[in-house]
Amino acid sequence: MFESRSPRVTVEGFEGPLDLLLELIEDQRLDVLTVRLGDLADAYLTRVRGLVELPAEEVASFLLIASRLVLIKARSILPQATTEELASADADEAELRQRLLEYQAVRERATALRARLDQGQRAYHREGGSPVELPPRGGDSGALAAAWQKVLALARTAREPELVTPGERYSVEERAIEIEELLQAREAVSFSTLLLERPTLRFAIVTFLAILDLFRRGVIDLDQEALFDDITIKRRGVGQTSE
Amino acid sequence: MNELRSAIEAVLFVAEKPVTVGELVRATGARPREVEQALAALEELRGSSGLRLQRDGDAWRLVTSPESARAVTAYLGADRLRISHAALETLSVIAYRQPATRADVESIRGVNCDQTVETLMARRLIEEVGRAERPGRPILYGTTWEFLECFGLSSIDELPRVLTPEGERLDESAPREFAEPIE
Amino acid sequence: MNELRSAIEAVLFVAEKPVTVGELVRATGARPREVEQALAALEELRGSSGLRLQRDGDAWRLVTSPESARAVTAYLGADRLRISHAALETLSVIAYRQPATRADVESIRGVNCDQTVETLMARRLIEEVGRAERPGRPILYGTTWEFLECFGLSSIDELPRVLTPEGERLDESAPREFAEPIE
Repeated sequence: MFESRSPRVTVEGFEGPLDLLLELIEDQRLDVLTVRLGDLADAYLTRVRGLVELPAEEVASFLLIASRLVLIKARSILPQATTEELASADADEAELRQRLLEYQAVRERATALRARLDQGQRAYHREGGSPVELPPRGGDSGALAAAWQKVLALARTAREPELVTPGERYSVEERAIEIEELLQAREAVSFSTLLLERPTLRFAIVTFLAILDLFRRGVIDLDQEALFDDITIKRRGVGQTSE
Repeated sequence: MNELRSAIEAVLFVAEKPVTVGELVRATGARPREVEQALAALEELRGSSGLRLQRDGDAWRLVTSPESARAVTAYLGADRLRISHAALETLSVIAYRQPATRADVESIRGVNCDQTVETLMARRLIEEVGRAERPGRPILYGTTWEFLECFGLSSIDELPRVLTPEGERLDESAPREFAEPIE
Repeated sequence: MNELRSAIEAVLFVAEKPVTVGELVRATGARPREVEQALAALEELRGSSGLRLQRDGDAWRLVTSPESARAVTAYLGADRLRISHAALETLSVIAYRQPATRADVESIRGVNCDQTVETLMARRLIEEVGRAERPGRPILYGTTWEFLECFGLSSIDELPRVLTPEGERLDESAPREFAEPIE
């Protein structure tokens, strides 16, 4: 009933970024407790890139996990990393691992609950039909009105998603190709330029993921003068030998 | 207690009306003879508990034991409308939108309402008032005079008004397909 | 069966909603301690019948036994509960940590849970149980009687334990009263 109306939040079987990460760990027969999470950054970005369409509401959290993985990895492999940076990468990794452990337990609990449902061993309560023949009395019309209000509120929230028009659809892969083509024409472009005038959150995030992906594949170089400055995206190899 | 006896007891427990041996046969998959034996055993077993098996022709039901009548009456007491939250919600849909079909209730509440409709019928808080003019000609339900009496209303017009958070009248904003809005 | 036990069983049978120990005390005239002992005895006695006692905090009700589910489902013609995996994950966070806020669920699952919470509310598997004492006073959710019923549990204490050692550790480290935000 309600479920048939609700929008699909699952993308190709993934329930979210933690689900995807956990799946990667399980795929590679690694243990959540011991795996080096940064090592999974490449695999994670590859899978995100492969997702045809990221769900609008979830995309920010996919991005968050992706960028944290990249950060953990970057900090741990950069030769100039300071002790502080390494400690910070460790703390990040520990926090993310803790979240994965909690989520793993939740998944197992959900599976255990599913097993109970599948067994069909539910209970039923008695709705009424009281064997004592007493005419009802003492109904509270205020409680009736409150019940009605609640029912309507529920009916309304349950239908709201239908009113939301599905946003534009960009895949990370399409956006990456676009950016790559753009960089054939001009050797560098700023992140803000790529975001256009008034980006939707979704567009901004897909663009950012595409850039991460291009960087990972060695297609582009990234430059940022200072924290929070605009990012400059350059075709790899451009810079020293500018045309 | 054996499995068949338990199953029969459970079915009698949830049933809103007396259950025939035929219905018990269909529900349990046992043979009529086995069902009858189990009923007899259950009747004996139940003799010393708070519940009794009552036979009405071919049909059976569970009722409270006479010895427990005092506690039951004390519990039900003056405030006799012991009604579940689910039943109250179903009643509110029917009261505010009447006449309404089961499908109307389900489309608003989002869950199956057969049980609660039966309860409300058994309590005579709602009744059949006709058939909707559409495929399947589903039953239309409305509230009864017992409903008015129970809630201390002199007419349906006295139902409390309900406001949405936005302040608009809900009974106006919720379109009704088959009946007039309650003014 | 003794008289008090019978009386309690009869009251639970006619009640259309869960009955508190206090209500049972008033209905039977027995002392709270006696009522509790009788409930415990009844719970044990009912273990082998078609009916079970279900408990949520201080309130009790009578339901059918999980073993009889097949016959009851056949009799009622009830639908099986269909629930998405996402909704089940949200439900398990709320069930094991209750009370829990949407933010608790989101911080564990890593995704927005508005839709699944609405679905679970519409199916009456969870309900609002209060507000958290912290900025924004977010709604706290807990599971319902319907939840216990759908999963055939006598009480929240019967929730299945997870299998991994890490999971067990988490189960222990997150006691049920734990209502703090997950940081």
